[in-house]
Amino acid sequence: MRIASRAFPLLIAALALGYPWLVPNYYLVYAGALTVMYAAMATSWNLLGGFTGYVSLGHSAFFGLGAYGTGLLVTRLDVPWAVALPVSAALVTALAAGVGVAAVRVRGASFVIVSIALVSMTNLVAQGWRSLTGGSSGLQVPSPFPGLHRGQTHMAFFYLFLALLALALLTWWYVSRSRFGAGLLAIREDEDKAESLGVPTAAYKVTAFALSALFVALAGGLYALWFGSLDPIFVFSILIGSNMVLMSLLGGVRHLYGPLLGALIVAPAGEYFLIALGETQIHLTATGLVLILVVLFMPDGILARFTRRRAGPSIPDRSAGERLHEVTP
Amino acid sequence: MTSLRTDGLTKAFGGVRAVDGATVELLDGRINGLIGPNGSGKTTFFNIVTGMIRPDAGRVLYRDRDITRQPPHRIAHAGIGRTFQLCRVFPRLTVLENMLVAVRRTGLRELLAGLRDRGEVERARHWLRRMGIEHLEDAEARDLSYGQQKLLELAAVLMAEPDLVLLDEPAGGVNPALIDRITGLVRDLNAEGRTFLVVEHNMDMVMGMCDHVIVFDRGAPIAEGPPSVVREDPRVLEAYLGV
Amino acid sequence: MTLLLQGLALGVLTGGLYALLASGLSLYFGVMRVVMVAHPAFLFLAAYLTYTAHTAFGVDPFLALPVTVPLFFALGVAVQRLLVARLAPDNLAMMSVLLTFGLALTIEGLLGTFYTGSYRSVSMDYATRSLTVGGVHLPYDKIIAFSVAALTLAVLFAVLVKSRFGRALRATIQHREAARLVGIPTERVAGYGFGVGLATAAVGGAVLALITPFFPASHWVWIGKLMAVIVVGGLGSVVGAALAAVLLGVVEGVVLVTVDATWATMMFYVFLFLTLLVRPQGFFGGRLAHRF
Amino acid sequence: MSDPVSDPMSGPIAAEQVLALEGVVAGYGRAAPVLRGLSVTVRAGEVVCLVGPNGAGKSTALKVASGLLAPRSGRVMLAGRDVTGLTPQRLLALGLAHVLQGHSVFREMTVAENVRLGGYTVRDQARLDARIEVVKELFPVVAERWGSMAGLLSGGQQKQVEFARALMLEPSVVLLDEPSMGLDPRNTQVVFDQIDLMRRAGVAVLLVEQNARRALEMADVGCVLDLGRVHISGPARELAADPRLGRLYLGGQPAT
Amino acid sequence: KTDEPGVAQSPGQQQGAVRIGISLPLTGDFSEPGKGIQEGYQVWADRVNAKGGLLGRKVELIFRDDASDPNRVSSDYESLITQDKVDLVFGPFSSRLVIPAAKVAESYDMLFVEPAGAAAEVFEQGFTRLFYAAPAIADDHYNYLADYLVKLPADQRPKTAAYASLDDPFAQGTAYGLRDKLAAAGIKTVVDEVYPPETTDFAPIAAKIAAAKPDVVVGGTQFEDAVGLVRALQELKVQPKLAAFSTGPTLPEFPDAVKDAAEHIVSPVGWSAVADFPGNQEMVARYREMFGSEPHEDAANGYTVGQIVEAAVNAVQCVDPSPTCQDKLTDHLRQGTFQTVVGPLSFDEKGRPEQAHMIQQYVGGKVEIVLPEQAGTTGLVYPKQAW
Ligand SMILES: Nc1ncnc2c1ncn2[C@@H]1O[C@H](COP(=O)(O)OP(=O)(O)OP(=O)(O)O)[C@@H](O)[C@H]1O
Ligand SMILES: Nc1ncnc2c1ncn2[C@@H]1O[C@H](COP(=O)(O)OP(=O)(O)OP(=O)(O)O)[C@@H](O)[C@H]1O
Ligand SMILES: CC(C)C[C@H](N)C(=O)O
Ligand SMILES: [Mg+2]
Ligand SMILES: [Mg+2]
Repeated sequence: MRIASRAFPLLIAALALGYPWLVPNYYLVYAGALTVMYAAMATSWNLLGGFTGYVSLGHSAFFGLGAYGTGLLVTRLDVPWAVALPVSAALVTALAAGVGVAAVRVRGASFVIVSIALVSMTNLVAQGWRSLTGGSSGLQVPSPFPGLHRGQTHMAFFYLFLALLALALLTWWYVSRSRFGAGLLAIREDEDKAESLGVPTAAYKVTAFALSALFVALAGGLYALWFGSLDPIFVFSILIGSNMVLMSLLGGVRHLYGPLLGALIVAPAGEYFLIALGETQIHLTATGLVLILVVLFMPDGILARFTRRRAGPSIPDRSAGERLHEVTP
Repeated sequence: MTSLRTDGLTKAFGGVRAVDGATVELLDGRINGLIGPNGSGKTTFFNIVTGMIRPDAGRVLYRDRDITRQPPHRIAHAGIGRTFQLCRVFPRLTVLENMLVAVRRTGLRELLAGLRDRGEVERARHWLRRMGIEHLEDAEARDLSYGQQKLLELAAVLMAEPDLVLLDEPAGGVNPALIDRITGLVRDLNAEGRTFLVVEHNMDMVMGMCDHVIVFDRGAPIAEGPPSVVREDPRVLEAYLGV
Repeated sequence: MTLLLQGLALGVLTGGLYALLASGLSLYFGVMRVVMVAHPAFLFLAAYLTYTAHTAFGVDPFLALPVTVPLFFALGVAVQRLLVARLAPDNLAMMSVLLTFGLALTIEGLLGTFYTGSYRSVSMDYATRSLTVGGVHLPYDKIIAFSVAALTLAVLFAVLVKSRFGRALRATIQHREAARLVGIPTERVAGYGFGVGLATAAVGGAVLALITPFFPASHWVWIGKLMAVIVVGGLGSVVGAALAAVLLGVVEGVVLVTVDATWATMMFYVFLFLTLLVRPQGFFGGRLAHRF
Repeated sequence: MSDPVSDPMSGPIAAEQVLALEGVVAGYGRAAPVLRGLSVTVRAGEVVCLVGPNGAGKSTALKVASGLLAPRSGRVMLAGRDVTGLTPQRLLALGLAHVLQGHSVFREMTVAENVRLGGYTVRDQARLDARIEVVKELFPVVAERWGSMAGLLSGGQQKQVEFARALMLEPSVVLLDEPSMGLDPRNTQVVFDQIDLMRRAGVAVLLVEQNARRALEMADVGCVLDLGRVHISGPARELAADPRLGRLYLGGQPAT
Repeated sequence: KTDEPGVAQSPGQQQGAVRIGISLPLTGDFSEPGKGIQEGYQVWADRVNAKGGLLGRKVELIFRDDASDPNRVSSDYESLITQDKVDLVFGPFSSRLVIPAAKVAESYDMLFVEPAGAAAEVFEQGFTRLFYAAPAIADDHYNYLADYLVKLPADQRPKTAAYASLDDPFAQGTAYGLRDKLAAAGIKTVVDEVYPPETTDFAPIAAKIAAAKPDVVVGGTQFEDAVGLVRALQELKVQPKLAAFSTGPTLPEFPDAVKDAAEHIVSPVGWSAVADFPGNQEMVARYREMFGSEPHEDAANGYTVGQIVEAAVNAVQCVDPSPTCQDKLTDHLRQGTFQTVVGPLSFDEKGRPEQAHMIQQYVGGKVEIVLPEQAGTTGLVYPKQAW
């Protein structure tokens, strides 16, 4: 059992590394890279959502900012892409920390609203600030690998996204076993109580928010370099943000591999519905119904089905009187 | 040495003056009781001391440091721990997790340290045993009975090893046999040098356990002293015991 | 100067519309603690039904209300009883977002399938005229929207704050066991609460149909704005939401005529963030902070 | 209002009418049962006091009695009829009231609304108003803070509002889960006086108290619950005097 | 990989149907026009197949829905080209989707003729295989109208103009094309508004226009906002001498949506049902037969794409995805002039069409072509009647 659980991730990792060489054509490499990108973003989302319970439908704001940041640095300032990417991600993270200070002041439902507002705002800015971003005409970013043909570019980005995913997973895992992570869980449960136990809730929340923005921004930056054309209404789209939430939730927000599993299911399933039912809008209904069913019947995600069920408190076999008697001197 | 001192603390909610010029001094190493009728401002006093409410006026000094407007977690780091009257635990964390969250965290190193440090787990189990809820270690806190949650909250606060412990009705809802044990526990910890401030309506407990009792009425102390003296004070009899 | 007045007047009227469209939301959010992302989708469902009633039977949008309002009420009860009620209460905020997001997609897909992606609109003659007072034009359609909004909100206020049902609803949400113990049929009450929320969507949809053309994906545009309204107003406060709606309507109108449309839309979010920084519980009342 | 049983305000009903739990097995979710064959009987005009360690199943027993929790097996009898599985709403109509443990005020409603909701099932405004006057007198804080948000009151004040809310009806069977918790001595006295008054009026009271010595002093029958079963039961005063019991369940030193 | 560039296409592909890959926004924001384009493609394929196909092979259209999302549009063309190994690709709808789509086609050396990427930006990306199959790019849509206004006698000529445009490359292109020409001729710009796509309330914009009392009102619009603007202008009693809006008025739902206010509104249009360009009447008839309704501009644009590619295939006698064949097709397109249902079309080196859009106007409740005069069904009514 133990060996199996150790070997399993290794097997998956090997499969992931070999994937681009195993598939017969570049389209599948492309689709794979897209899925890995989503997996990385969902895992990153889960750094905030899974630990603190703050549901952000607006993480696409960071995706878009990361993408535009990288794109603008590359096109407007001729910064090499390998520099532009981390610089832009760092800027977005700083911005996220700033926004976080205001955003995490509200809890639960209000935070969802704030996150939606965040996407709408960034979209308005990117669209309205035409002289900088190109507005609705979009921004065209040159390929970082002009020497490679399209298929090879997909390969390169597949591995870049894979590295990002690995980084996000590692971060999540690390946080989950640290006191920082425990503090975040406490925040999810009861902020005032956590604060009284010495958890600096505001700082923790902002840190989680910024950390989770960081990886999404990196994904956005890579996306800009890979995809090459950015359009505000599509990168700052609430649907991208909701995809992250859906994937995390489907897989299970309490598990390291939950969002990854979710991405592996949702991305191909989306393709499938579109191809099978694409002639009418009924595929939206299909997606919607699947979402509803997941929420109703697998609220803790797929992985929760395979792990320990919640057992009620155990009943002691001796009466309280007896136990008490024993420890009392 | 003084552990906690407040100078003229005042807090009004709308027209209600919940705490009204409360000046209190607690000496280090004592078990202090805080009693007073319902609504006399005891919980609000706790909330101000622990930074959860900002006073309208007055100062809070802990070991001669002004902590008046510090955020609650700073105050917790300074060594003040508290429980809540309406018992609060982390409902979807297990009992053991509840305990581990409470470990005092200060520096960055501590923060990034692993959670399930063997020593901490042992310590947590020790406290759970002393509260008689060790068999519930893996249960989620929301599945506990009211009294069990109350005990868990107390255990968690002690896990953080505070120097000054504020307890808001530790005996409420707790089985009397356990109350005796809690009393014993408080005494033991006090012998180790911890200071307590206990709000309680259970007079047997207060009078039997405390070295010093402060009586609140309408947001300020009206009497204080050793239990035997306070119990006979006519103002206390009238305002509190209702005789 | 007239321009400014004009902007102001239009802002007030539009604010009324926003208040109407947001009223259901403030009921779910504030009173029932459900994040109802699908409300705008239901608004447009109502708009489509109004459209069908109008084109197929030549019914005036407002005359369709006696049918659509009870229908939506029933729909709301069904949604609550069959879906929302099954969510775990300790994670309601997160789960309800996803559930209602799924609902919104479902509705959009169905609308797209039945009505195709084309734009639809209901235009009545009375909706193209305007009343002119001292050089300021007040379009009749907006006056109508405003009046309907005022009426609906008054009814909603009476139901929620003044009536026995309203008290029972709030009690149900605040402490379900205690509510059952004082004899409140909590399940039925919660269902009716949702029904009332959707009933406002029926009214809002009729007005919306009259005012603007729509297509199945139209609802996405409204989510952000309407939610900003209820946060600024203070979750759970019907009156607050109404005041905030008018305030934001005016700000939008004035900014539109003095600056531009991008800034006008941006104002919603600027106000939202200002509110959070200054008074997270909203400017006009709102819910008790959960402390201690 | 001709059927006295279905009128919650019709006051005490005949003396032979009792509440009885018979061999109740109950628990939460899929977990092992908490109550394992519990039987308790309360007669009209009698106070039965349940004591026991934390987690013994006292609150669970009350929830089964008031219909909040359906038992897995066993019966709940009220006034001679089997009411197992009826909703709290139906049981309330039959004259049964339950005051929960902990805090169960409607936090975001005013004290006034909270108290009025106590009489939710009563349509007769005049009668309600009369009751309101009574509870205001019993608990001055209810009158003083009539318009305040209940969630903002102090812990003990909230408890008073809850008790006041429960007193809005004049039920014939009352389940009280630690009514004195958080109350200062004066208010504790008021609550115990009220319980005594109810008993005199012929109401059957099932009381759970951790303030055990105090409660057993005034109760008629005491039951010690442990591990979901009645461990020992008997006349309340006898139980209180049993030294072994005292040490294990009632606390070391006797009341001073 | 089977799709490694340079790997010879299997000759077996030469048999069987000619497969054409198309991604369209069948859902989402652009679903309505997307559907229209699809119908145009279908009518064209139907006609070609009825006549024996392309180079004797049947034509098979493979549609994908991109849900109006540029991400999807890319993956669609990616999979159509590399997985389905289609012989040809046709373009999607909307400038916003054409650019990412063309990028993919370009990198696989596929010819990319598209029906709806009119914005100037489309042609500034350095695409070498892209052609826009309509008479003119967005900036030139109003050329005839501009000429007409500028040539009016001084006393009738408008003095001031107000512009309101949706923030969208195509919509803005149309409005600004006209604005620049009128401004150059001395017609003053008194209002110049841009509004984001989220805008739902047009009354304040109309108020701004009302305050400026312009002679001409120009809307760079799609549908929803065109209706919103017209209604708002009417309510605020703005009475210009000329009102022009792009896209909205050319859709069949428009007159119903604005009622009598449609009267005398002008709009650029690339195609007319009554024009007697070669094949136009045949298309109209075939469309009616297939879909049981009146054809519209989007369908015509789709059809035009088919006609152009068909002409090139017939001329160079090859139809397969190999770079050689795609090169030949592209070169041919660059050279010639093509007879289509929207008139003869030729392209410059960037793929821009070199002809002009017509101007339509609602006259007596009917759509009439009013400019250019030689194509017109009636004369332009100017000034327009009051709303
Ligand atoms: N947030 C608040 N808003 C308004 N009034 C408040 C608030 N918190 C407390 N009060 C009021 O302040 C007074 C003091 O309350 P506090 O909770 O401090 O009393 P307490 O001494 O702890 O009483 P108890 O013994 O009942 O717990 C009460 O009258 C209460 O209603
Ligand atoms: N909602 C719940 N879900 C699962 N288990 C529960 C739940 N509530 C209580 N339990 C368990 O049932 C047992 C009995 O709980 P109950 O609340 O009846 O105890 P109690 O006797 O009232 O204790 P206390 O004196 O602490 O109030 C406890 O072991 C508790 O852990
Ligand atoms: C003429 C239209 C079909 C052009 C299209 N609306 C675009 O965005 O370019
Ligand atoms: Mg208190
Ligand atoms: Mg209990």
